[in-house]
Amino acid sequence: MGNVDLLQVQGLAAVLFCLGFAVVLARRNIFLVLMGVELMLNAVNLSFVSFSRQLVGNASLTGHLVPLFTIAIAAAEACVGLAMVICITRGKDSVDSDAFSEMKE
Amino acid sequence: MNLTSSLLWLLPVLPLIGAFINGSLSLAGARTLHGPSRGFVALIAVLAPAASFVLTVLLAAKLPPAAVAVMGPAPTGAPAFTQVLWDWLSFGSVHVPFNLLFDNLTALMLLFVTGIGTLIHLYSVGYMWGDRGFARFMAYLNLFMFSMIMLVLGGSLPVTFLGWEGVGLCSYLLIGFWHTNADYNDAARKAFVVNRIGDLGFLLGAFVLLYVVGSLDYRDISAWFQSDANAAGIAAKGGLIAAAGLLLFFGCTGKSAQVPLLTWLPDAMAGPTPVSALIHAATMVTSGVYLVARLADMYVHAGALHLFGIEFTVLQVIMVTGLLTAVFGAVAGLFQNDIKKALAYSTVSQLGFMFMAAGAGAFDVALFHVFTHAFFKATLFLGAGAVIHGLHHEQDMRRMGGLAKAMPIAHLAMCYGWFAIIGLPGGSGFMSKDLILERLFGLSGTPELGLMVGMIAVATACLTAVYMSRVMFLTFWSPSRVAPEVRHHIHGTPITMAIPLIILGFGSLLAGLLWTEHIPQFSLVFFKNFLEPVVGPAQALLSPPMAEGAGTGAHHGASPLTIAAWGIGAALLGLLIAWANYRKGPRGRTVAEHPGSEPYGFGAAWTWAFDRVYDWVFVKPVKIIGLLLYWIVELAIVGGLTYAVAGIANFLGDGYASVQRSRLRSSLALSAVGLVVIVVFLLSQLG
Amino acid sequence: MIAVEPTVLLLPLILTLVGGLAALGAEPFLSRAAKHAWLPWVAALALLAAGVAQVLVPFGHAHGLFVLDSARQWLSLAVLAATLLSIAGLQQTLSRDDYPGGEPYALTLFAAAGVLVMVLAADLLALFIGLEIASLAIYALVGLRRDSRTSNEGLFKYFVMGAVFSAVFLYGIALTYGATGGTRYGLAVVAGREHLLLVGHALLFVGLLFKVGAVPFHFWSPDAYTGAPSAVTGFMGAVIKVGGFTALGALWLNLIGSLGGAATTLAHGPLALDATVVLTPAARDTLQPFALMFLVVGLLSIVLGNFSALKQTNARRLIAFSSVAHAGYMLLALALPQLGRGELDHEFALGSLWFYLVGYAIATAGALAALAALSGKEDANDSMQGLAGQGRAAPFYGLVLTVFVASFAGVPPTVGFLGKFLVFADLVAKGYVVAALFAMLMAVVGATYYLRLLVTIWAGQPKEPAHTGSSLMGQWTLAAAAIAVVVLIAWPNALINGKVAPHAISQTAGAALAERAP
Amino acid sequence: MLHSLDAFLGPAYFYLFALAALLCGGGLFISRHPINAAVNLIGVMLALAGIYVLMGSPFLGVLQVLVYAGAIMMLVVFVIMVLNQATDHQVPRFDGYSAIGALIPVVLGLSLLRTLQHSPHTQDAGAVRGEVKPMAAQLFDLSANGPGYYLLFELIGVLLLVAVVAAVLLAKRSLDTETPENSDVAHKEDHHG
Amino acid sequence: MYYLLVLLLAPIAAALIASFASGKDGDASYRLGLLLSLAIAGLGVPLITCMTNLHVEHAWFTLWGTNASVGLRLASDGLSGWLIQLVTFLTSVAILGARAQVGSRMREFLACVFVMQALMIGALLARDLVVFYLCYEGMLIPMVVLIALFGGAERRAAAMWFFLYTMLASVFMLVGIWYIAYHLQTTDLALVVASAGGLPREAMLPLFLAFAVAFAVKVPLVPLHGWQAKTYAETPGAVVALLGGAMSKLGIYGFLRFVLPIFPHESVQYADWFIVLGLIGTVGGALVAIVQDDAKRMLAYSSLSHLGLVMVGIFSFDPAALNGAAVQMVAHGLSVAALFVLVGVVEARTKSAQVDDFGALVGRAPVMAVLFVIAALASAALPGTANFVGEIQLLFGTYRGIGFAAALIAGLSVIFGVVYLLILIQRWFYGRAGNLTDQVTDLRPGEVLAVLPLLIASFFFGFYPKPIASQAGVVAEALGAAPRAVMRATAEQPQSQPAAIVVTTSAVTSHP
Repeated sequence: MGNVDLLQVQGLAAVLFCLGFAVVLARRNIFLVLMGVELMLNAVNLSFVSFSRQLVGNASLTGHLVPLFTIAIAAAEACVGLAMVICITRGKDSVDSDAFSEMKE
Repeated sequence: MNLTSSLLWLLPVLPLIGAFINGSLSLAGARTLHGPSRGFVALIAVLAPAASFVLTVLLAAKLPPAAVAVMGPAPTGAPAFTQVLWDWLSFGSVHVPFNLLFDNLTALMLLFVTGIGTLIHLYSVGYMWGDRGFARFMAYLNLFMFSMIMLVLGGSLPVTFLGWEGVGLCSYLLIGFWHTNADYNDAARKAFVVNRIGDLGFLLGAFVLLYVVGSLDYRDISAWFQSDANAAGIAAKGGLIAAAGLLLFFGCTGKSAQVPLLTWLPDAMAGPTPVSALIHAATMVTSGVYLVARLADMYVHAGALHLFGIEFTVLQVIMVTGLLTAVFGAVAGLFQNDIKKALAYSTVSQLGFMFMAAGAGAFDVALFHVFTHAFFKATLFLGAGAVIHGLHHEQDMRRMGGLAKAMPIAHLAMCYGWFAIIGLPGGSGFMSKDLILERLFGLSGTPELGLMVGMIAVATACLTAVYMSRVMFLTFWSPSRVAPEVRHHIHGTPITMAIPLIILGFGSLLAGLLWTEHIPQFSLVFFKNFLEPVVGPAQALLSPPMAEGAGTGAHHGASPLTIAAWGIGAALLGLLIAWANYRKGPRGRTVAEHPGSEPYGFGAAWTWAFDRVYDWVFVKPVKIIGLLLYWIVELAIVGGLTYAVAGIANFLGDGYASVQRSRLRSSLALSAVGLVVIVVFLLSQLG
Repeated sequence: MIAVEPTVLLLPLILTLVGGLAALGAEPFLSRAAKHAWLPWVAALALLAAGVAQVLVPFGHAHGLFVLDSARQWLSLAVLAATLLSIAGLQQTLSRDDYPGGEPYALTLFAAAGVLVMVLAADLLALFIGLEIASLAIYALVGLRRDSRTSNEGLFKYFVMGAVFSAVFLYGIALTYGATGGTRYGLAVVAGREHLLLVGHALLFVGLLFKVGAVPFHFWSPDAYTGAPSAVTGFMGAVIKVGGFTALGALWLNLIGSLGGAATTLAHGPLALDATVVLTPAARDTLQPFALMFLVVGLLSIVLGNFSALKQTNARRLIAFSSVAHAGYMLLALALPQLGRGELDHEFALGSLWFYLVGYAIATAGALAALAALSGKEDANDSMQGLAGQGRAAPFYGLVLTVFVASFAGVPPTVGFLGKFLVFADLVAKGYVVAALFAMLMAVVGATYYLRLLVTIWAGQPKEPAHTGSSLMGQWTLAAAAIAVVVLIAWPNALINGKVAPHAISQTAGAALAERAP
Repeated sequence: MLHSLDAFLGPAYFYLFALAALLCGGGLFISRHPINAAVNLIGVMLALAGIYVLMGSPFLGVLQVLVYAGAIMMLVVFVIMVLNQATDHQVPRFDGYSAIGALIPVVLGLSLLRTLQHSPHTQDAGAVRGEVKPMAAQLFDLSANGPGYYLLFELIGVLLLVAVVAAVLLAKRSLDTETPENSDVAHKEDHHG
Repeated sequence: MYYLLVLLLAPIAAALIASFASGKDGDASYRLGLLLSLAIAGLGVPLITCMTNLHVEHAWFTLWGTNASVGLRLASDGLSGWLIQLVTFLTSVAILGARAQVGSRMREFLACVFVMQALMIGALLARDLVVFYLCYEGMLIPMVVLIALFGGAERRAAAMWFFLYTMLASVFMLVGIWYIAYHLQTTDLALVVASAGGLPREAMLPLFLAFAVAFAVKVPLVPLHGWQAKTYAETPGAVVALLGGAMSKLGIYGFLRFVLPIFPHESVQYADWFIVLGLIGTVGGALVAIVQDDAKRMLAYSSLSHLGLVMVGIFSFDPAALNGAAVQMVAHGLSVAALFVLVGVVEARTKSAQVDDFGALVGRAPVMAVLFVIAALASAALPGTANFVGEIQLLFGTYRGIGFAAALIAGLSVIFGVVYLLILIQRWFYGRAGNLTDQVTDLRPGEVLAVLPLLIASFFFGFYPKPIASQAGVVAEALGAAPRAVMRATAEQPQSQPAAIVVTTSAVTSHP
């Protein structure tokens, strides 16, 4: 929309990206870590959409198309991620990421 | 050149074939019960040098008469047969063919080398008959004959060196022939190593000579030195030539057991007695004299040397070295109880005489003494060998005595040898020693030195008479001290040992007749003339030619007859002293007090001191340096460095590897920091 | 460069996928033994067919989205070869372990397909999809031993970190898209958005540096390498490196090209990987920070990788750290020539990287397949102690492992040597003599631990005979690979001397792209 | 419909959604239980869906709600419920690492913002709205000169297949094919496990 | 001309055949390997008889950033030809000698040995820096495997040391090659030699050192010999025969072929260093050998000593010495191989090569004793052996080219060289039986066959060295032409004037 400041949209995307990153880095619960990643992906989608507003023609459309793919990829990643969680919690009854730190240097 | 020349190669090859056959037989028979057939081995072993001897005689007879070449130093050199077998060494501009040279000097050497060699082979057949390593021994002896013939026949220094080292090797093998005895092995090793020390001098001397002359061929060398065209070059390079001479002489001191490299020879008596006779008395040890004579032209042209302000020539060095050795050997010989060691020191002493002569510029006389010495010393050794053999390998003279009756042949032969060596008229030793004294007293250039050396030489001759007579008294002419259990089993002398003994015994009496210039009625200078083509020019240069014949030799107050009288007097005096001291047996401590055959007394201490000094100055330091190098440099520095590097790497490995985190969040945070750093860095660069 | 029908251009990819589908489809109908007996052959057949196709497919591009050129052909072949080796290794491993499922074969092929996409891609989105296909498949493969703690931990770390850096990479795509208006490689930047382009590329590069395991994004590799079955480790180490470095190199080449050739890149379409691009002074100034970053990251990787590997007692962990070092060597190839280095200081090409990559891929897959054969059931014997003397027990595997490890160590006459040789020679020619010397010394440090591995397998006394579980396919592929690792040194030209004139790309495709450009 | 909102309402809605997204994002960051986090994440997604619509991409907005918030997050919540861990409550939300961990993205974010500031962000009049028809046309343009996105679309299919297989491989209790000769083994393994 | 290529590839083929065609039966592999090695040896003979000057070139690749086209440039001349004879000959010897030690692992042994042979041949034929490096460095891995597989108790450390030393040293050479390629735009040896003047002055010294160090380690030259004793001691005798007999010659070959022609100025300028180091090695090596209690270690230091002398000779640049170096390379290869094979036999029988463990072996193993003594004498450069020919030329060249003192010091090794060998002979073969004497049996026919030809060859060339001297030696002389020219050009007073003699000489008047 004409009046929305695209810089602010981009800023929002960047902040959300970093927020997601922060979740990944700060939290120990594996589910939260995975959700942090999802948040990052979402933020990027926003960035795409925002950029598409600044471009013309097919180039502009690309910005709308890429998130389509991204959502599918995110779905696939979430799927595998959850399977991973199921798999590893089977061996070790914990969803604490620090619990998986047996391999030393 | 012609058929005669083309046969030269056979001379060394015949014994080599013998060595090869006997060596193979020895190896093949090593596993069998009795070893290879001794008769066959003996046949091969004796025939090989005998054939060489016959060939030598034939060739020598065919040599152009010496008189033809006496016309002066012809550029073509002395008459000779030569044979170039093939190109041996060739590098850069240097070409050393593998060539053989058969001239008068060679002929002389070969005649007694192969002649006496054959006899000693024959003797060995008897001496070693019962030994398990009979074939091996014969193979070694034949190999020695090959090497010795190569030494003498070689036409250039490298070819001679081939024989030079070869005889050293054979000497090593034969000294250590009874290899289960550690002392014998040590003695053998010592002989080889000391010889090698000398050989280094030989090599370096050859290099210097090659650098100066551009060739190592004897005839080229002689021609180069004799050529007037090179006079300026010779003068300019006198120092280098002298250096070459010294170095080569150093090589000779090793081979001929002169001061300072003489300590190996007494120890070398560990070998079987025929070996001592052949190698360590008659042939190998005299090769130093041969080499000096061979290079006479070089020695007379060598420049003067300066050391501590004294100017001297190489020949003087040789003379003084010979003198020292002669005195040392004679003194040491006085105190030996081991019959072979006594003879060994005698050899050392006699070799000193030879070098004295050579140093005086009388190369022909030196060679004459070599020749006569070969006979009488071989006789003595073989006689001693017969005694030892008869006494079941008893070598201690304190356990001998009164053997004259038990071993008449040995006694007789040794008497001949004794007669010759102490220099009583009629023996060959008298002739050659007399000539040496005459040349010393008649030394031109530095007569004072000659007089001094000559006087000491006379004294030494007296000592010679003392210790040799002592040997005879203790062995044959004093009351028997033979151990009772041995006394009843004294062997006679087998025929194969007796024949050589007798022949050599007569030889030691008669060999002197080849050069009897001072016996008025019997003036025979065959020997001198025979060598004239080879060493003549050099000697002529050194001392102005004198009129031949009696009465002219002495310009320093000593006529030949006086000198002869001096010599005879010294011999008689020595005999008297020995008679006075030893006719009843040994003096000093008895066997019971001092068992074994270790040398003791003053002379023994002397050689002991030599060994100790060498041990402390050379042998021990070498080992210590080796160990130090090994421990400090090899293990500590090189090894330590390597370990240090490995340690640092491991340390770093530990340090860096610990960057690896085990927690996900830590790893991820570190990666994130990396990301941030990259982005921030990029932005900072973008401004 | 001509336009090629996508179905033709992507034929190898399609064949690989078909193979994967066939394996997947057949899997439920086979008994456990039959799975491991037959599925690998299905996969191998597909891979061989794909390999043949890869040789036959004409060079060109499809929609400017996928490109095939000489370098990409070699790299694809390397991927296929590495996959074949890994399939063979997997067969040995899984049948030895009596693994209950046959899915790993299909997943391996899918992952290979993903990497092929990465290799062929000339578009960021395609690259990302390929990367995700490969990653997801490999996550599963890493976690293959579901009951193993180490396997779980490796999987967990690899997955989470991979997901995070995928997101970072994706953000890079977004920024690049914002800067250029498209997702194709090497598009001209819209005026005023250079910062976006560069930061976007920084994120892209970081994402790829993570994939190739360069310091400081390497933390996953030791754990994932150790957690995965050896055969998978080999596969992962080989193909992910190929995919990641191909993408990295392609992006870098295109970035230089686009900045240097200004708008022409867009007009002329995708660059061939073996192209030599012009490095203009302006581009040099702009890109210097990146070049520096590659150098620093490269050298850091070399140092950390090598020194960390030095003290490892587990063979796979050792190889993991060494792979970090290898990533470092390869990164050095990305350095820009210094000014004043003769007439060539304005040219840039990546032939040495491609060669290194091809050799490294085959050696890695081969080495770990051989290691898998030597390290016994469940790969339990992969410590230095366990491997001691196994070369004596199984000389064939010892021998081929020796060849591969020699290649790692950069000892001639192996591709590993020539790869290092070419990379470092480039470095010298570019003016970084000291860096080259340093890297060489580090390579010697690296050789130390490789040597330790070799000495261990040959010098030790085997405690128990190796449980090699050797298979026909394993032996033949390994033998072929070992020979290839040596023989390939004869033909570096195909990769390093493709002196393609700058931007020698099909005009038609370029024009087509240009049409759609704003 | 929404695209007809006038110029004033656009920014207002944007700020509303942005605020919601940030709040939910913060909630995600601090939430104790994964379920809370999931709810927060769904909030973010819904807010973003609104912004997509504002940005002229209604199709994406719809997808965001349907697929993301609807399908994916449901799956997440489901798994969380299945694996609801008692031990999880003993794990502190934040610790020393968290502070460092949170700091890094801050620096990154500042850098990104600075980068973004450096480039113009003007809306282009020629920008195409992300409606279904042009997107579909672009996506399924099979012409040789087309962008070829359909190829990627096919690849997404592969990706999803891979994801399914991977998920099965990782998560399935027993991998054995239920054939008669294998069932014994499978049972044994189950007992063993 | 494909002959050179065939020669290069034949051992590779042999390696493949040996490793695939032969089964686990050690004896069958042994016979096959022997046959193959003899065939290869026969194949190489034309290099010194009828095809002495060959050249072949195949394009390979162009170095990026340069016009330097790296090519498979192979050529043979007398030096290469003779050293290749040595390599092929010693390979057969190693196979013959290794039978007892290798046993059922013959297949692995053959594979490694043939690969090594191929690379050694390649290094000797290469006339391109890169190709040379490839082959030179490539020998490491098969060697390491051989050491690791068949070595003694400390084989790990030995393999590591060997590898690290050689690898670390040649790294610098590789960087040097790049630098040269970049600056001269070629890696063709002939072109590099011709245009070496075009290299930046300041780079010459590092480049020279890079090459020199790489070769010095392999020779080895003090103080880069740390690997040698350990490696030799831990490696089976038959392998050392190849390592010490043939491979170490490649270091010297490198000096002759690369260092002297490419860096004549530096070679002359820093010749003193190499001479001093060589002399230290010559004398120190011999001294250290005397105190060793392990026969292989002793022989290792002996090698250090002999090859140190060769280095001294090379850096005298004297034609005689260079010629001697060529001869000595072959001669030393023969003698040291014979010794190591024999020691290896003892080791195979008893698992020990300690000096003190044996005694009176002459009784138990007379054939071994005879061969050992002859080999030792050859090693001690007794006249009549090829070693003598080499050493006499080296010493003379040292004297003429450097000075008397150098020749004297170098000559000391002639003395020490005989000491340790005699000690070894005495301890092993003479005296009283040692505690392991009982376990020694005499040589088997195959082992005799391994040693006897070496000794026969040594004596043949001792009496008739002309083939080597006139082919290899002449090439070596020519390779030293460049430094000699530099010496002539730079020094006003000729360096070849022998320096001070022990006794100062006066202005010299010969005796009147």
